[in-house]
Amino acid sequence: MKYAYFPGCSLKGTGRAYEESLLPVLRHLGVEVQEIEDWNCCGATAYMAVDEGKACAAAARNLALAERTGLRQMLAPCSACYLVLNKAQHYLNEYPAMRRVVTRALDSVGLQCRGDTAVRHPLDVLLHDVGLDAIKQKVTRPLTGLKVAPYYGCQIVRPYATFDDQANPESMDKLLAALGATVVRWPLKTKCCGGSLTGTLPEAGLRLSYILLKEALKRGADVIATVCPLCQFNLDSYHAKIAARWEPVRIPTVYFSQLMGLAFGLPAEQTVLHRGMVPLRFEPAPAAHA
Amino acid sequence: MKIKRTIKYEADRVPGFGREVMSVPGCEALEHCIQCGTCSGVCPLSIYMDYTPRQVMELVRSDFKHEVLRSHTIWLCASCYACTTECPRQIRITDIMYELKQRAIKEGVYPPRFPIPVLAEEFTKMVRDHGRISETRLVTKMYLRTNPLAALGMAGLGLNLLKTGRFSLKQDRIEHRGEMEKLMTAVDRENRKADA
Amino acid sequence: MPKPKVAFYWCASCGGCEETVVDLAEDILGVVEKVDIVLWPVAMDFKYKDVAALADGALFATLLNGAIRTSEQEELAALLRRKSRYLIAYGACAQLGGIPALANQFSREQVLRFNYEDAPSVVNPDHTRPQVHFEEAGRTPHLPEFRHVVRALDQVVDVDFYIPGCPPTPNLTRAAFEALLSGNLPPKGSVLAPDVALCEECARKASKPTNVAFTEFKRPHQALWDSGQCFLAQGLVCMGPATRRGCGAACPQGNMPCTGCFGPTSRVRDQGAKMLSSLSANVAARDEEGIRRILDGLPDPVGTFYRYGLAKSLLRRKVNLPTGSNGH
Amino acid sequence: MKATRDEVRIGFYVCHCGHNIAALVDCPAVARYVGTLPGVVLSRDYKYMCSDPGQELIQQDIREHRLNRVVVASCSPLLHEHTFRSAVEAGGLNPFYFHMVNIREHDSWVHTDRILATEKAKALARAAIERVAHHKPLEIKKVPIHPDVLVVGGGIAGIHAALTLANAGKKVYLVEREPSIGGHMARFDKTFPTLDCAACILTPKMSEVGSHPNITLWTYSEVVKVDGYVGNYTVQVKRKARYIHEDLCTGCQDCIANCVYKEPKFADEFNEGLGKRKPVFIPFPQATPQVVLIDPEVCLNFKRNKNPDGTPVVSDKCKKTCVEACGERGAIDFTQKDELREIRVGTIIVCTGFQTFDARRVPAYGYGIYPNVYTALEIERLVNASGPTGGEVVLRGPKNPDGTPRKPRSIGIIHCVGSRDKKTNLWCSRVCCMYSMKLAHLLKEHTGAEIYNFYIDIRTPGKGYEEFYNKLLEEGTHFIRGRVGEVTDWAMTPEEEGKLVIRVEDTLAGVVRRIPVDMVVLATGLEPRADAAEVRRLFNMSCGGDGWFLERHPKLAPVNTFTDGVFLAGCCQGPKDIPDTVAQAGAAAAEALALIDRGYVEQEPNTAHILDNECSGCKSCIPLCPYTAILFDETRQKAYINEALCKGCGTCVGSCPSGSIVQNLFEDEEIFSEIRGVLAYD
Amino acid sequence: MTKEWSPRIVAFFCNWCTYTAADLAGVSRLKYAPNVRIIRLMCSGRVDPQFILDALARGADGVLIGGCHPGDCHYVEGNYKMLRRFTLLRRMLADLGIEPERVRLEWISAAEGEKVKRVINEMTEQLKALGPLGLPRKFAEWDREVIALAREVQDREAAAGPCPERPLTPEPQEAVHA
Repeated sequence: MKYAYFPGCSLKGTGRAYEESLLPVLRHLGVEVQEIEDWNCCGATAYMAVDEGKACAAAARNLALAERTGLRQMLAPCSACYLVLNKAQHYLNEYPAMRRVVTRALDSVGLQCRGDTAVRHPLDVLLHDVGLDAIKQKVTRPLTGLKVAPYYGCQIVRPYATFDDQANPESMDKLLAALGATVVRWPLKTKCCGGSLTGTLPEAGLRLSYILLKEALKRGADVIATVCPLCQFNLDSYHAKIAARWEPVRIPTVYFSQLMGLAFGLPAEQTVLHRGMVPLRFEPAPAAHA
Repeated sequence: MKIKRTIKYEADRVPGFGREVMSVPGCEALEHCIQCGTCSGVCPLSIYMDYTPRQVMELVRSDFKHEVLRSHTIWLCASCYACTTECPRQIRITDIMYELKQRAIKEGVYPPRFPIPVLAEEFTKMVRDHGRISETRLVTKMYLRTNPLAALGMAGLGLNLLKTGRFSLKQDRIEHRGEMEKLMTAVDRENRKADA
Repeated sequence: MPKPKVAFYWCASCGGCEETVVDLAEDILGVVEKVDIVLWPVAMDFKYKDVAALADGALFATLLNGAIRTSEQEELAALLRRKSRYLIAYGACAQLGGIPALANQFSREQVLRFNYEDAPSVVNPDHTRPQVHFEEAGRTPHLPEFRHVVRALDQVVDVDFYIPGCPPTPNLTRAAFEALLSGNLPPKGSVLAPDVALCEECARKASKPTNVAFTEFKRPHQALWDSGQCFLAQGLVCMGPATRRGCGAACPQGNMPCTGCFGPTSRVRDQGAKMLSSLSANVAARDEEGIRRILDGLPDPVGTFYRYGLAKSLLRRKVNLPTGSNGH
Repeated sequence: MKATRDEVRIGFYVCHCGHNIAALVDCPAVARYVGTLPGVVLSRDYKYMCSDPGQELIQQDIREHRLNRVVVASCSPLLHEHTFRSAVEAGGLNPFYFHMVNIREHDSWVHTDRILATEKAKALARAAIERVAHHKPLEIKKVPIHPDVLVVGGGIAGIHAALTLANAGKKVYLVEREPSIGGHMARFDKTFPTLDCAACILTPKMSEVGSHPNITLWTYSEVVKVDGYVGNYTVQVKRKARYIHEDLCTGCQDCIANCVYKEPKFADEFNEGLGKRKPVFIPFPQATPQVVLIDPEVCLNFKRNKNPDGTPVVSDKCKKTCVEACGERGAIDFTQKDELREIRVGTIIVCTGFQTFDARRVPAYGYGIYPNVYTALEIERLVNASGPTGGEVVLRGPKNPDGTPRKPRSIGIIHCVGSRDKKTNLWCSRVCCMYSMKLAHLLKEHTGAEIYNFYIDIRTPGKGYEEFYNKLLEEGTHFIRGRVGEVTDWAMTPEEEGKLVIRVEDTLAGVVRRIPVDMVVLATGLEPRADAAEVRRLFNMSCGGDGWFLERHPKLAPVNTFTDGVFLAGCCQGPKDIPDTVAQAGAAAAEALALIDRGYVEQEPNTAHILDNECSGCKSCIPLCPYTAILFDETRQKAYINEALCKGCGTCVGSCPSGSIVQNLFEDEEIFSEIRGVLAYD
Repeated sequence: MTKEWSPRIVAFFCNWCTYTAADLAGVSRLKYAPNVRIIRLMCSGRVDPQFILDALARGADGVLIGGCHPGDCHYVEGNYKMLRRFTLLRRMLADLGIEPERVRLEWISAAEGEKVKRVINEMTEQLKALGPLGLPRKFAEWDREVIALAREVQDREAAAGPCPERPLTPEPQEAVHA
């Protein structure tokens, strides 16, 4: 199993814990990744707001570079990247006019984009390519007793994702269960965390984060597991402000990959739990049989 | 008591605006809107909007360009796509919001020092010049341009980021400097050709 | 009283039709004593001017065989038309275009290039081609022009009757003469053969089941054929059902399927289309893939269904061939 | 051909159809053009050709101008060909000396450019002129009609149709899949807008069916095969084993009382699983026929693993107290097997009904996740006096601390669940607005709760419906215009704690609201049954793109199908309420009666025949006939067609290699000249 | 041709599905290209390949055949028979220089008015792209060489002596001048 790997800006910045924990886990499962050479920002949600064509072109450049690797599959861990790259793919294939513009533009920098690379999310790959059984076999320190609220956020299931149900996704639930954790059922797993609004319009943005944290606590979760750097940032970073505005709802938010690392018994520098502002304090015991 | 006239005259409309928007990739289905309000019902931010998403849809369809482009609604959209997936007429509302944001920015009609478009602009600039985003740097920039005081309020957060090793003002960039800019100018050129 | 004058002439043909006249054997004498043959290039020495000299309509009948491919053939066809009371298209080529008309799948250029340059047996280093005019010793002889299209006789001049076959059988020919001389003739334009398909007189008919559904098509060289059973029942294309009878099912008797030389019945406008329709409708498969697979057993539909009839088919020839200016 | 040309005298008429045609086709120009064509002696344009004056015009012209051919360019022949043929006949001509040109459905209605549309009309007209010259006089064929009728489906539609026919003295087979007739209506509590009790009006009709001498009622049965054509269909019906001899069962239900299961234990279908039943049971008190059945899935006397063919295996493990109870009546028979019955009928009425939309397909509304989210049909049973709770409205969810079941104090009714939605079903299910209001009324009556209706549009197009809406408004039921975004269970405010929260935009007020309620009712829409496609094939009907059975014409033949002798009634044709369903069932019955009482059907004489002298006997055509109408005469070594069996598809004609088969009305010459005609313009 | 060229399509629709679908398209007021001329047959199985060739020979740029979906044929399986003919005919036409796009077979049920519209518009566009087939004009072109000579001979003979009672040129071929 080998994939072209598109980290995206966040995984190199505030979301570095995601990459730092995901890559070892993949390696541990025998999944190879090859970072796309000289990838650029996918454009995220902001670019779409300025110019569709350019946003598409920016994304398409990455698709083109990915095609160069000769790998038909591309791994995009960040939800925004995952969505944008998929969206660009769709636009190129649905709208000839758009395709014309982008193709010509890419041409001007000596790139071609067929638009046939499958853009995939780690969850998708872990469940459907690696498989839960393979994952279970690697679990040496089951997360027994850890109550986890799986939080998918918006953009990996909406609107393009095909690997899971849009209204009630379950891939992460299954994954966490496989790690031995107790999965907390809650109706907000795909609700919005506030996205970039937490920064631009805190009052509106933070409220959404607050609701998520509050409900997670209320339903007895010890930790929220997320798949998106922005979600992690929002749920992890604003506790002071939230406490000031509403009530303290302190609960750690980590990447699902960190929990996997934990369950696989990977060393601390590969689970990088210290990167969280609200630290997760949980020491899984070695499995009985192990 | 201060009273305000809310009546709309035909002169307030910009005939053809609606059609124009509906002709943009992704926005076609708007013509099928039945004003059921599902979009507003599922929108996590509708509670802050001056016009609900549903109202924006109708305003677009009936050519009330100025009202739409000046509304806060389009800036409040956090692109969570809930409306798009729930709409019973499969209208891609989020994409329509994008389209409206674009038009608002092109025409420069948004509240001054309003952070969201500023962020968008800074963002695109950074992508054009460097090909990559350095978030903390970007956000800092935004605050300085919109509301320096709020930046102070963020100091604590900055510190925490520093502690957890996630804060850096260094600008990350792609090797092929200028390639992004070339790409973007090419897009402009092609679009102009297409329009001509 | 003078005997009626008769002419035989040949255009683009193999000569087989001439043979059948000879095949009349002793009957030829019967004919000869009833008529006066004034033109028969293959057997006697008459000249163009002899015919030209005749008064219009002076000939009682002309039996013209062969397709029309050159300007000379057209000119003679026209001349004989004027001189004869009855102009009769004799044989498949004159009636339908015949084997020569298969050339209607190729452009004139393709035909000339192959025959004067590419054909394995040709040695022609300086690519000489026949010319319409050429200077020699101050004289400019004219050669017939090679036409773009092969035509049946009635596509060039008006025809009174048709005697079908490749070649026509002696008894058809004999019958035709009797009819002509006795004067009890069918309406103008008739084919002088029964207006029913071949199967009626084919000995193998009884052996054909009523539920033939084709699961594959074979070609004559691919098997040994039961000498009694209907070819179609054996999966071999036989044009009999779409072909006029009158030959006494000669080919099936020789254990070869009918190839259609007598042409269609008067009720059919396009022999090939009809045979195609009947054959394919009876293919066994119901799914597109299966249907295609079975029908691929007919690699050359044009050659199979229009062996003799291409010139007179509804499309007449391959439609996208160039027809540039004349003069080679 | 020249010869026929001289003797034919064609009259041509182009119809304006008011503006329907004239708006886009220059009718006078078409008439002028056709007037110039060979054989046309008279060419007119006229406002409404199908009107009486229009038809008289034709008859008059036939007489005065000695016309021997008539062509009318107007609407689709499927609509008015018959009309004009009769007119031509009344004018003293053979009706088949007529041809019709479709310049409305195929021209004026589908184009936008007047010049091109007119040109097209000319071309089509010319084709008809060229064609009609070759027409021959033909005789209409009459086929006798078998007087018996098959009614498929025992809902209110099937019941009404069957009774109408039976009372008219016709013999009717009523086949119902379920163990009892009654369909959906039997499950309703009251019916809108009059609020009379469904059972009270339905039960009498059901028992009348059960006892009617002219009705053979086969419940727990399915049609498995249909052969033949209008007038004489042969139908195979599978009678599923109910392990009870219907004729011996008296309906005393002693067996149920004495079943080894003392308490009902298994989900009861009739009550939407809200109640329980035993392995031997009768679906509901008024069930017709009053005959019990045994469910081999759960009955102890059957093994759980089945035979390879899926039939259950008797285990004889059970004490069989039911058999004892039945005693000498001996109605119970564990060895009973499915049996096939074959019947002959002349006409068929299909009333197979609908299924309700599966609310799970809209996860945002939480059905199947939150126990207190109900479907409308569940509520019908819940409020019903003979329902699982005896008509008491109590919540499925957690009980009160004291163990008593909770009662709802606030209820939200969500309209259009699985209707008007591209992601599920695009159509409006027509009845939901009304039944939602009915349930709102009944729930208020039963519980006194606050009731909110969430609607997109209120649709009350029926007698007394709008008045009913007013009544509800007076009762103080809240109507909120807005399609609900989501139903969740997380609270933002104290009063939301422990409740279901409905998030919706009140589109009339233009504000987003969160409304906490105890109970949510989903007004699920109607959709075609899952097996509609198979049923459709069975009866050779068509389905619309949405899956409902297709009527022959939306306005003029609403209960006919494209197969003669097969009629539609009720919701299998599309969502409708009880009044419309009953009306339609009556209409279908009347259509069937009309056929039966005439005694015969006329059949298009478009059959094929083989030219005897010309046939070479090649036998190519014989395997092509799906009706084995082509036979081979061994003595004469020629093929011939049995015209009684020929349906006139013309496949053999298109395939005859020597052109020796002729199809009436579609002779080669006629079609060739039609082709020549449509292409002869420039 | 006087006006600018636009393709001509002759359509053979089966009475039960496709013709009815075309009626439905009308009743629903769908708009499609006016280039099609629909000829009604009872079943697609009645479509004789001769009809298709004849239509092309008389100036059709394309021929469209419409029948019921497989399994839905009102006459059980007439549509399969047509599918078989069509499969071979299309190949043969290719050999005779006629592009496959010019002859099209579509399954359109009575409910698919939309599809009638789509198919006709699609085909019209494809044929526009292909350009005219124009067989009648081609035939005339081919015959020019003959007619020219015939005239020449005629004149020559006229000069020479009494004109024969019979025409020298071939009797007009319907297909050429239709």
